[in-house]
Amino acid sequence: MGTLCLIIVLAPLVGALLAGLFGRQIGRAGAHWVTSGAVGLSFLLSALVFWRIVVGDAPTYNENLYTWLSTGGIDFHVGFLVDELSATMMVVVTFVSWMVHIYTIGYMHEDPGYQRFFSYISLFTFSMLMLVMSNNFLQLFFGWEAVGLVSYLLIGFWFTRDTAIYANLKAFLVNRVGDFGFLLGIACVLMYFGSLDYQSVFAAAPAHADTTISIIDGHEWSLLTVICLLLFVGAMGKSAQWPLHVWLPDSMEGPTPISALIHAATMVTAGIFMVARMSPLFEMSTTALSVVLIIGAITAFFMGLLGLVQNDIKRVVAYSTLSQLGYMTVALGASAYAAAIFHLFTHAFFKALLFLAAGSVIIGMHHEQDMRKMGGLKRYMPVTYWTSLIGSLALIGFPGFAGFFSKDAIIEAVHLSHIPGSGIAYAAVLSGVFVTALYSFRLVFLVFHGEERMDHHTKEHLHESPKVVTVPLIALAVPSVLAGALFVGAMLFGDYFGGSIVVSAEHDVLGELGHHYHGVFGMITHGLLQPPFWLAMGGVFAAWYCYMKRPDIPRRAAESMSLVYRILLDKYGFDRFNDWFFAGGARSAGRALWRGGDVALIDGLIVNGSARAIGWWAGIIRHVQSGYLYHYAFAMILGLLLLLGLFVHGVIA
Amino acid sequence: MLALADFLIIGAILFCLSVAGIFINRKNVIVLLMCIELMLLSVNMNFIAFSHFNGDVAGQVFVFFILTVAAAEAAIGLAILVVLFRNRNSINVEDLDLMKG
Amino acid sequence: MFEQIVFYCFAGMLIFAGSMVITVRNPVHAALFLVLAFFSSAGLWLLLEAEFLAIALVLVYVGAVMVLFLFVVMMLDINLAALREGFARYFPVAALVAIVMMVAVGTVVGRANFGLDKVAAPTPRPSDYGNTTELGRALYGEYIWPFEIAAVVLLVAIIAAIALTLRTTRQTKAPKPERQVLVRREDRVRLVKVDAERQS
Amino acid sequence: MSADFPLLSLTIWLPIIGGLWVIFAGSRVHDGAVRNDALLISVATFLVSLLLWQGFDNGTADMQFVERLAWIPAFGIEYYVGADGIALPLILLTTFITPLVVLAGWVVIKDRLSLYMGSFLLLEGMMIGVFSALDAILFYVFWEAMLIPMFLIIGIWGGPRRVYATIKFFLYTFMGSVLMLVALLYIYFQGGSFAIPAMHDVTLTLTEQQWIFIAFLLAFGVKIPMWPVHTWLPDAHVEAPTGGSVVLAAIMLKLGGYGFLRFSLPIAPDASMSFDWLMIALSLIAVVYIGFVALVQQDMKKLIAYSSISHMGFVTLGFFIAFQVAAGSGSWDAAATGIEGGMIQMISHGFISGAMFLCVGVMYDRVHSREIADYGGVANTMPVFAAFMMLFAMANAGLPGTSGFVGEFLVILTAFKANVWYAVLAAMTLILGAAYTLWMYKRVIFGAIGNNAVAQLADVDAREKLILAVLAATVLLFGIWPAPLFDMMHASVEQLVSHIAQSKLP
Repeated sequence: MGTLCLIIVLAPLVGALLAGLFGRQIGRAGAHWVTSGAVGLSFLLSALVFWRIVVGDAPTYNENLYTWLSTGGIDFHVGFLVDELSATMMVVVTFVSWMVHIYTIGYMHEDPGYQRFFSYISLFTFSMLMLVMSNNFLQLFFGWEAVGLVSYLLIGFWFTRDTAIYANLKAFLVNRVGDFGFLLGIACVLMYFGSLDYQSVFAAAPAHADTTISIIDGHEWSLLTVICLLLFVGAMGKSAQWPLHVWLPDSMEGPTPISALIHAATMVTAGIFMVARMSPLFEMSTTALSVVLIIGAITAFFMGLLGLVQNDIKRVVAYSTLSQLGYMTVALGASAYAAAIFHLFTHAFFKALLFLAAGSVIIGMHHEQDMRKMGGLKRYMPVTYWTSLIGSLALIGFPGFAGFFSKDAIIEAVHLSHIPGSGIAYAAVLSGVFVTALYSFRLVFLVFHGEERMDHHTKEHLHESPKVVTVPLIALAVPSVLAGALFVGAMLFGDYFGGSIVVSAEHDVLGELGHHYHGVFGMITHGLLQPPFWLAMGGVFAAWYCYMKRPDIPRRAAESMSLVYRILLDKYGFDRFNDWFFAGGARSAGRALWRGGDVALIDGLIVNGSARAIGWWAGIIRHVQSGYLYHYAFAMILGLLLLLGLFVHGVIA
Repeated sequence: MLALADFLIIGAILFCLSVAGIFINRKNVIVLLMCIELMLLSVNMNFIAFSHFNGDVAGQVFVFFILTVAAAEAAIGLAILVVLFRNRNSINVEDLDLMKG
Repeated sequence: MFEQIVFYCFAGMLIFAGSMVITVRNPVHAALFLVLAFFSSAGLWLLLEAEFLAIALVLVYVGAVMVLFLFVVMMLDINLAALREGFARYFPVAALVAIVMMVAVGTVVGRANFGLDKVAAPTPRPSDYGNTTELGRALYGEYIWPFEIAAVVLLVAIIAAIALTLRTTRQTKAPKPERQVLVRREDRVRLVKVDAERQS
Repeated sequence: MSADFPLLSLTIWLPIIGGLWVIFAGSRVHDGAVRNDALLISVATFLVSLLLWQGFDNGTADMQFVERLAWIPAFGIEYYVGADGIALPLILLTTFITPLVVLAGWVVIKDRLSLYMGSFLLLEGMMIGVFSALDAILFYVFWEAMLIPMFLIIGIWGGPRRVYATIKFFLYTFMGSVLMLVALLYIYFQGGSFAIPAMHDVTLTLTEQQWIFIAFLLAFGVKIPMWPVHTWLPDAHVEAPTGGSVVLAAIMLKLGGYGFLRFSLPIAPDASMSFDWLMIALSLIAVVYIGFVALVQQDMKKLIAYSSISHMGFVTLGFFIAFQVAAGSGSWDAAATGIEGGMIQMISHGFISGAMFLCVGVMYDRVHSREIADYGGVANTMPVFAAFMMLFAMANAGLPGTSGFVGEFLVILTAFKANVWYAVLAAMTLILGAAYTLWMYKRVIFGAIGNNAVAQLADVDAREKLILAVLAATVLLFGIWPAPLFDMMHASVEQLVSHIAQSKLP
């Protein structure tokens, strides 16, 4: 098992190094064969591992392969922990990444940086696998930052475009803010648990249930809440939760395949995976869970709203990802970790599908991304149309599709959970369904239906994307439909995750949900009666009505509620605020400290100042040397008088 | 009877006179040199007085050396004066401020 | 009693001469008054039985140094007006300084500390006592080393004075003996072979 | 190698004699020969130092390769050298960096090449001397002598304001170290011998220790540089030639850190404990304050100089949280992690900042400007160089997998044990470090081609590629496999920590 894991992890790395360092030598074809082959191999092996662990319930594999460092009684390892949770994630990551590798062959075939791109995406796969399969916090952090680095490289892939290099710097810094909290969390774990290995930390967790830590002296906070919140800050950074979500929409600057790979399927789910992995810790503090719940709810609902006003096809899908991540976080908050992972699992497929479909539309439209210049593509790109329709249906949770099972499970789990804040979360999640349906079908109608608004030239050349693009679309469409039905029983209610996810008794909403789960069809029929279904249908109808029947409604709505519209357009002013306060603030603080502190105070006043002072004094003393003889004589006599006075004083006194 | 104090007072008066002399004529270097000679004379006076009253000839030996040194000093002082005059053709102290700081 | 008179007479002359030296206008007069001061102090020294030094003072100082002064004063034609004009302005300050110093030294050196009671008059010398012999014995006995140094000091002073004031007139060509000694026969003598010519 | 072969003295004196030989022989032979000789000597020194490492026994903490000869018997001053786990890594860093610096100045230095190469070799020898000196006066002599070659390097081959910069550099360091001499003498009179190991055991009252600590603080604080006395570094770096900058950043800043470990902590442990709040405050200021200042620099070298100050802030932080960590967690081995983190940070910063300066040097050799505004889109014309610079920029921002991360990670972990807020402030470097490095990287490397100067840029040639590749390999190697460094210094740090633990008050 150990060597298997090593091959799974190292294959993409080798592929990346080969493509990256020897790109020119092995040529374009060589590059994509090596990398896709490597990732394909690692997908097959992870499928094998998945089969052994989940189906054949082999024991979870937890092995330290290499001691990175041992200092001060603590030794840091590199090791693998393969259990149901990481096996599932391994399969998801490698499968989606493989699809993207194949898709990129078509999408990037005329791009000069071809080999470089392939090396980046397989490097990404390597980092993601390191993150997912790690058995200690250090390697998790290593994978965490490596994934951040690769997303930085990929977003800024077309580094000649100013918006791209602005977006990748922004992405990296926001991720770094998340890692700032994450590292403090790790330091706290190391301090109180004395080791960074999951096994020992999770085992010792109950013992620390009520130990407290006083960060601000005088206030005692429960240790585990502090640790969980700090770790969740990391997750917020990586999975673009509410305050740290600003980087995800901008990351659409990168090529579409990576938007699909990174910003839909894998990287952003790292945060969700981490919280699920840390379930033993999160279960110990309800305050942390309620914070997760509320942050998830805010992200889910408010980011969904933003999706309504976007005109760039990729931005709409990006905001939908944000909102779906909010859903997963809400699931985590309601400690329905299995539901979160299940939604992550299904979401990876249909969101990657939607992104790649958008990519295929963009190729067809010769890199035109504005939906207002599209329309009626149904006739020209049938495969893309049908696959994106399936994706959208799965996204809004149309019964029978993958999304339905995972999203409904989350909604009902939140409904049942009574962690503080679950009421608000339930409301947000419910209204979110309507918003999701509205924006996803707005996209479908604007792009594929209605009158053709593109200019004459593009209409001539409009044709279905090449096979190498459509095959992955279809390949992803299949799981978008079936994955839900196949896995809902086992993952949600069965003992699929076994020991990897720990849920304490009073939070076990999925357990309650499981009582009245009887089979896939039962869930579908049950779902038909529940509010989420009707909300979804309402959303679809609203989208149809506004964008097909009466296209003037959106315009009039925008004018009447202009304030709301402008706020939404401005993305709640987050970007402007960040630029002004953080970036501008840091720059002006730096300038003040530098000009005031270094240049004026230390250099000017003390260093050069003292030099000037000495010069000034010397100027004064210079006048004593007047050159006149009698001045000198006079000075001598004064000295004589002084000494005489002292002497006489001595004698008399 | 003459006491040692009388001679010391004489020496002191001479010394004060020569100091006043230095003060008074700022301009004339020669008078300045003379005042220095006067000062040395007052010092010798004290030496001789002490040597006489303490019956120790060392004082006188010292005066002897002071005389030689004073002579040498006067000689060089005047030589400098002469050279100075030759270059500056004036020995007014006001003009001799070449060594100004 | 006689000593008192002689002492006061010489002391008066000495102080008068001293004050005149610093106040008189003409430097020549100042030099002459200085000579007077030396004579009166020589008198006082004789009173203190320092005959050799008194005479040495007169010979060395008056004879050599004052002559040098007068010689220099007369040689350099100094316009007296300029040198005197500062006199009145600084007189009060000078007087003040002198008085302050006199008071300071006077309090220390007065009769209280050095009067007859404190410092007894010396026992009179035996008749065959010669100040010069005793001084000579001291000079060439214990103080031989400083004596040699004094000699060197004088030598240096002489050389310095000459070096400073020596002026070689450039126009005249003075023979340089050291060069003449070094000349060799070959530099000066050259044998030239000349062919005999028939008288035309 | 027989035991009594003076290996350490060979490492010290080979470059010094070599340097002198290059200077004197250099004027007669043509430049090519000078370059080859200099490279030969520096590589030979590196090989000798590898012998040192190979012969070094990681187990014991006491001094190895000890040589002791009477030098000035009157005062008991000896030529006493030796190396332990703390000194050896720094010696290896010195001998590793110098050949690269010699290579870096290969083409660009035209005038007086022999003096240039010679002064670098002299500098190397003296720095190794400082690291291995075990006699206080020998240490002081090497410490001061080292300034002279650096003074020449900045003064002769520097930029336009080089005279101001080099005088400021010299006076700053000199002023600090004069007080150190006073302290050393005081300890000599108290303890009776100049040998540093003996000095460690001299019992001193608290006030004495505090005065000695302040003297050492001034000398080493200027060198590190710590916050208030750091303004000489940006000027020195901006004006120094590429090679000078690399050596200054890679090795000379470590002398201050080494000084703290060799002198301040062992000789005055109680004073260090009583002043640790001051040191922690200064280090945290250095990390955060200088982080912000680095953000707004327009000159690349100044930016990297400020970033070195910020990274060196971690070194002092790592050293001086030892007391509070021990007090907090009750065990001294957590404190050892802090000190080892500081040590690793010093060594990795040597590689990273050296590499960053080399990168700026590569660009400076082509465009002759250090202003960020004069560049833009260098990646288009110099892709290989951009890749190297990306790796070093990421290492500078402390990316795991590179050596930059190891030091900062350990120090932050230990700082958390001392006090949460120390860790919070120290962790700010994650954001600030990434901000200023990557913002500079964006403006210089990314984007469309800025101006025609950038358009004509030629990519790195074989020589530059060799230097950068070697440094990249080291940065990655110590990021992935830092164990050998730790094993080397582990025993010595343990011994140092146990030494600090006992108070020395009489």
